[in-house]
Amino acid sequence: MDVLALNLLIFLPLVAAVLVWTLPERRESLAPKLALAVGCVVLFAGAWLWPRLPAAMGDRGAGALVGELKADWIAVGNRDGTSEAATTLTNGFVLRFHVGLDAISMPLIALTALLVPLSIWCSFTAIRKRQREYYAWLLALTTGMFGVFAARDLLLFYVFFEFTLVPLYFLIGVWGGPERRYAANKFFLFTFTGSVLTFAGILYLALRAAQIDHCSVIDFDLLRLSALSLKQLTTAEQSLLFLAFFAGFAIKVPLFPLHTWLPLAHTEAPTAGSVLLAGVLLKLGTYGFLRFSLPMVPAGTLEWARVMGGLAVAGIIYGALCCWVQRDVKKLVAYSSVSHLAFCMLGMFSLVPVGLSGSVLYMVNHGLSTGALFLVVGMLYERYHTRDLDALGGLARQMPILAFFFVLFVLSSIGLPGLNGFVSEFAVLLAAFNSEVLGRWYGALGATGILLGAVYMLYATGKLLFGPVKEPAGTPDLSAGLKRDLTLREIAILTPIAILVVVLGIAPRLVTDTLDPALQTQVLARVQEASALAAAVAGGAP
Amino acid sequence: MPILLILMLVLGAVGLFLALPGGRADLSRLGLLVLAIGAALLVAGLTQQLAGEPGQALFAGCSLVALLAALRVVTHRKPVYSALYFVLLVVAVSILLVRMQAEFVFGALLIVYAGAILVTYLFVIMLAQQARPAPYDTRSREPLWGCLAGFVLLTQVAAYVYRRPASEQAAVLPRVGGDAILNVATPLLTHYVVGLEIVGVLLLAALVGAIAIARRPAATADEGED
Amino acid sequence: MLAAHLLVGALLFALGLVGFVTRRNLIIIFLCTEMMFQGIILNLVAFGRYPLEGPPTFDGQVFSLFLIAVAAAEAALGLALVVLLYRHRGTLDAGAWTTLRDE
Amino acid sequence: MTAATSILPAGLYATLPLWPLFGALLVGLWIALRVKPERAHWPVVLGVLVSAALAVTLFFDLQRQYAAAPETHAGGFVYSVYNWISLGQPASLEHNQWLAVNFYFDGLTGVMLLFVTVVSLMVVLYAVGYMRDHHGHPERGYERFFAFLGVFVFSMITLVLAGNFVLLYLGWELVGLCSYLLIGFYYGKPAAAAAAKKAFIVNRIGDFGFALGIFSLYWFLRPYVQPGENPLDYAVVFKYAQHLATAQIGGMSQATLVSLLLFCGAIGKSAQFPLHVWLPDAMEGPTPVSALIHAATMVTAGVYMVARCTPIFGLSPLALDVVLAVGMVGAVLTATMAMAQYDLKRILAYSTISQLAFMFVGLGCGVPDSAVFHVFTHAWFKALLFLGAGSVMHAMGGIIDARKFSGLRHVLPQTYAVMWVGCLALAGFPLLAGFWSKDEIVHAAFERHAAVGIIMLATAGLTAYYTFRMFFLCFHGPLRLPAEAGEHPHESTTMIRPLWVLAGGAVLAGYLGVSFGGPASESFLAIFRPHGLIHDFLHHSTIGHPEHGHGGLWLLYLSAGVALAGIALAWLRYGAAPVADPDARALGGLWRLWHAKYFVDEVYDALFVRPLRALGRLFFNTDNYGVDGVIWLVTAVPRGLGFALHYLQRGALQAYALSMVIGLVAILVLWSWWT
Repeated sequence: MDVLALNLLIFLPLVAAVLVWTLPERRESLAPKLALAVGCVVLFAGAWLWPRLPAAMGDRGAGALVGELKADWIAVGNRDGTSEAATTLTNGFVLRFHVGLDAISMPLIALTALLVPLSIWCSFTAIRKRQREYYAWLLALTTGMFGVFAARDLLLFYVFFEFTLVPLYFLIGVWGGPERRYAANKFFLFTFTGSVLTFAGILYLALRAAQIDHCSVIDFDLLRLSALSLKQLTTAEQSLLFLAFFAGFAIKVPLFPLHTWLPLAHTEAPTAGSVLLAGVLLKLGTYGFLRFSLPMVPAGTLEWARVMGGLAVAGIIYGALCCWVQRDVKKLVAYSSVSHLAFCMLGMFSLVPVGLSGSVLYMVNHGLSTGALFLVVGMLYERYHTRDLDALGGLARQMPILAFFFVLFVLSSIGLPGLNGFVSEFAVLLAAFNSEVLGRWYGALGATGILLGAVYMLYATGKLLFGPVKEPAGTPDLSAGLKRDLTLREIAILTPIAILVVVLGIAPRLVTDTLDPALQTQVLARVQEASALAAAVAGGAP
Repeated sequence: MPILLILMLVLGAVGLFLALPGGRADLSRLGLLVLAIGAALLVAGLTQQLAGEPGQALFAGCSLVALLAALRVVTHRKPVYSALYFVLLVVAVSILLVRMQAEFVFGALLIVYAGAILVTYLFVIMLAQQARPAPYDTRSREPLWGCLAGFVLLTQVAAYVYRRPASEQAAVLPRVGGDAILNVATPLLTHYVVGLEIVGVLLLAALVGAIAIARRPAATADEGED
Repeated sequence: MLAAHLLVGALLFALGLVGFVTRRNLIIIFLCTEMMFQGIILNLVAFGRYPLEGPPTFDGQVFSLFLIAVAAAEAALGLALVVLLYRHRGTLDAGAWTTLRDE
Repeated sequence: MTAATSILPAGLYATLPLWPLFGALLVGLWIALRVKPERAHWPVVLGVLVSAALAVTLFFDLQRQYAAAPETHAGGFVYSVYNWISLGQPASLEHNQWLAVNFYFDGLTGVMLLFVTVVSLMVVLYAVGYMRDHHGHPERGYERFFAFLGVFVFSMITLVLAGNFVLLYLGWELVGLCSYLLIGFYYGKPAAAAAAKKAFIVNRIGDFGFALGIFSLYWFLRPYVQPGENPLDYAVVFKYAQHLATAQIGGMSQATLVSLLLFCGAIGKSAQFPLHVWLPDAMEGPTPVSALIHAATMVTAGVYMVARCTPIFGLSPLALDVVLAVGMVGAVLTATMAMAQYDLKRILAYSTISQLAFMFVGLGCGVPDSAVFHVFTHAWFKALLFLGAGSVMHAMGGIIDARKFSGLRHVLPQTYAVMWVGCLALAGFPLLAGFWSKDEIVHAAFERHAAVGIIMLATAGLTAYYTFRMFFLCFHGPLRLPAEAGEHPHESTTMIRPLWVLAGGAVLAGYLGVSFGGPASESFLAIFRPHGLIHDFLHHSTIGHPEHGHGGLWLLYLSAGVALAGIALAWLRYGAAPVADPDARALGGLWRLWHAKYFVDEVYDALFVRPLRALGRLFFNTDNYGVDGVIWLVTAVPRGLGFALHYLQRGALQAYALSMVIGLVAILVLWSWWT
């Protein structure tokens, strides 16, 4: 049943995408409804899988997988004639379709399962041209996102990782704002350039793994590659491999100074695209670091951790200050993503337990709060056709419900205690401050982010919601069946996120209880092993 | 021998370069002369290899005719003449085939090429006939590079062909017995029957395609263009 | 004698190639491709008649037949296209059709 | 706490913060269902009432226990609700370290809760009348206001009850949020929106230091914490705090570093110099908010926190000196600023800062119990003063500038009466609440150093002077009314009733901190002796037993004299409520400097706001031109190659064919050369 649910998550959207695409023209109005129905199924499947994880971990320990499925996809090489099993390849390479959820991927899967139906639903009034293609691309993107988080095979991960680019490219390039083509190209080229280097790294690692294990079959199994003997994979090699992974993942995160594609892509993308980009796709980068860089090349990670921490701190401050001078509120939220994801990286490279779990929590929380902010901004844009902070003002009087949600998500975003953002921010900063690798200066400088975050977010809130009422002439435009304030549909979109924002702020253990042991055994143990080894070498040398 | 061969190939290349349309008329004629001499010498040399085999003279004559006709096809400034020289070429080649006990192919080649295809060509040429020689017929494109590439290609092929010592080459083989048609038909209809069917489908597709293309009005043929 | 035939075939092929590259008239370009076919047919038959080992076979001739069929199909389609192009631009110059170039 | 002596179970006390929150949520539901706002205040009023009842019960409960066993109850007890955030120590979940949601009950909690809840209750009751127009109809946003008030009281109680530093931080930030929401209540007014933003951000500057303080605490104490102990709990921190005194970091003791960082938070929250700038601006909010947040409760959080952390601050003489210095500077600066203002609420705001500075001087002199005592008395009379000012404002149709009206005693008799009480208490008039607590601090200051004491005494005199300057300008002199006040300005009964309660507090609250009897020669007016019930009570907390100097009876008489002198001087200069300000003429440039608040706002704008924004603009431009420029340069290589190669793609069919042939030939040549 778990297997079925997981594969439903991955493949149902793809099938539905084809269906939606091929709808006859006179049935175009069916496309959004069909897509939403699929989104709901996805949500239910995700919700069904969620409680299975603690049960599975209770039975099988921290490394337990929910809905595991393993099958050869592409196997090239000579087969051993004596046995019929597929694994008896005597040489060559094998790419497996190997999926399964563990405690690290489960929160992100759940986040995706929540954001997908919401982003489909929010497009109902916003997208009025070429609806069939739009929803088809959106559903295809869904498949990619689930695939990435579920993949247990490095090459399969890479396939899905790259696959997500295509739908988003079209979503931005066709349904985006005035500069959509430039934005789409920039987005695609940036991310693609990085990921080919990552691909090279993956291939090298797999080849070396086969060499180290004296195994003539090259495979890309995640667990096997995360358990290579650190003595044989030299530090220099790991260092270079880390850079190869860095190229792909850091651009995706995006880590300062490779972030310049993000504000543009966010600004130009349609609302649903922005939501999924900020909510899920950026996490592919952080997830990649956590899943691959840390456990596979721990010595390389240790080598580069300070640099990463430095870049993260720079990103926090840089992104925040950039936010402060924006006039386009969507661009402001986009830059805030740069700052927030830098927090996430800071926590991760503190390499202490609380930092790692804070980092994963940060991924989820950022997905919720920033995704929701993009939703709200999109709703605003639908009515006023502008996002210029100087052209709008005093909207709290015009749209109190929207103001409520906006303020709530802003508060979550700036880490108000009691809401979800605080828990992760606190954990990340505490970890950076107490980390043996990074140390207190990283934590102290990173903590300026909580100050600057308040500055720019309240600057935007004040301009947008407070002061005398200011609306461009001829607005709000209610031609799409909207009301002056939020409609029931829009309230229903934002409410689940609002509830989660509060719930995760009060009870972060819903996520961390399963997460902590998994991070400890799958990620941190490797890093500790590497640092112990380095210490032994350093101790033995003189 | 190969050195001589290469010399003659050089001669041919230079001649061809001169003879291609675009240059001065006298140079062109000189080039044709050089080509003819080169071809004759080459064929003479080749014929010598066939010493002792029956039909030696036939090979020499037909090869020479085929080569000269081919030269004219490439170098002639009037498409009609090119087409007519091509007929000559096909005839010469088909006679060469007869020498190699390929009577059926000989017939097919003559009928299909010299008969059907070339007639179509002539129709098209007549359809697109210009009053005066068209500018694109009197100038050629990149003759130097073209000739150079062709020359190097030939040297490579020749070098490969002559890498085997002559002594190792197969001795004179006797004629194969049996019915000429049956000899070809048996593999065609047994071993290569799938290929045959595919070729049939291909011809059908070409037929349909040709009709579809020809029927299309010129105005909508390129609606995608700027 | 295989070599002699092969060389004649190669010469025909090479001449066709040079013609294809250098001549501008679309019809002549097509003729040159047909000429290359002639060279190939010659080669195929010669390989069948003078095999490197074993008795002579007729497989080469079978392939030549296929080749003739392909040439016929190609000529039919190609000439139809040439007619269409000529009708559109009133010229047979291959250089007149460069709309696929990089701007 | 043993079950036998407890009046109510601890679990019930732990619900203290929740009642106002429930009320607020109920009002939120009210808003969502679009019910008429007429009675929207009830849930919050009831919620705060329940909390207040619980707090009073708790106070007496604790007091009974301390009286029963004075020695055994040195500290407090903890009620743990649940484990909130994992600090993820290795191995299994059982050995995990947590940040828990736990509440800490001791004497300090009891005192704080007592006035927080009761004053809040009065303010909420007052707001029921205040937030209406002249016809008794609720203002726009009436229900929203009460929802925010409910959340505010919840946050403040959480702050006070918190059993660990992170929960304290939660309350700390939440009161900041509530002040943001409530100051910006009239969000249509640009000044209100700006003031709200300023309050939140200036608070966050302090919180930044506070957060770093928490991080350092965790950093320093982690090596000592045993398995099973949660590293940031008060109980655990204070247990191991002794280690901080000896360990050094960057040339100072760890205790000093932690104290200074934590003190940053206190400076921000209690609006001390140099982060005092937000409090006067915060008067843009509705007056009950000013009373609640910016006088009686929220700003006291800083004092509370420093008092709570006495075991850490006490280890570092340097930190205490800093606290003392900040307090002294703040007290003098803001007292002088208050002398040159006309806005009633602003004068009160500056006096709040000044009084808070007094408390910090007390903390810096090592007498946290006196400081907390002053917090306690100050809450009553400052709330009273603000609400009285609100009553004036309500009657004057929103006008609060003392130059626009005078002689109000004729139209607002009850307000006049309660304001008398409040002003006397603030001025330190003998036998009223402010007198007792302020005197204790001045006494401690004299113990510390004579100069400190003299400065504090002078500031107390200034306080009496500017308080009564304001009072006389308002209520005395000929009756003048602004146009906005309408024909018949009057006071609302709903609003006046809570004022009388607070006035009672302003008179009586001080007597919780004095004792009676004893030798007449050692007692003030032969009856009163400093230190009373509340001090004993506070000693049963993390404050412990601070050492107080003895004697100092002369000081009580002296400070009474100073207060009376200040009042008398004010009567002489302002008793007739002159239209032309005599001080402005007499003091000239100095007065203008005070009126302009020492130009602190302008200096900050030039020093921090503008450079940072310029930096932001620079970064953004770097992004657009610098970073993208570098990337443009990198991409120039493929672009140049592409440009060079695009000549091969001219669309000429035969050129393609030729290049194919050349390629084929090249491969052949290479291949034959290879073999």
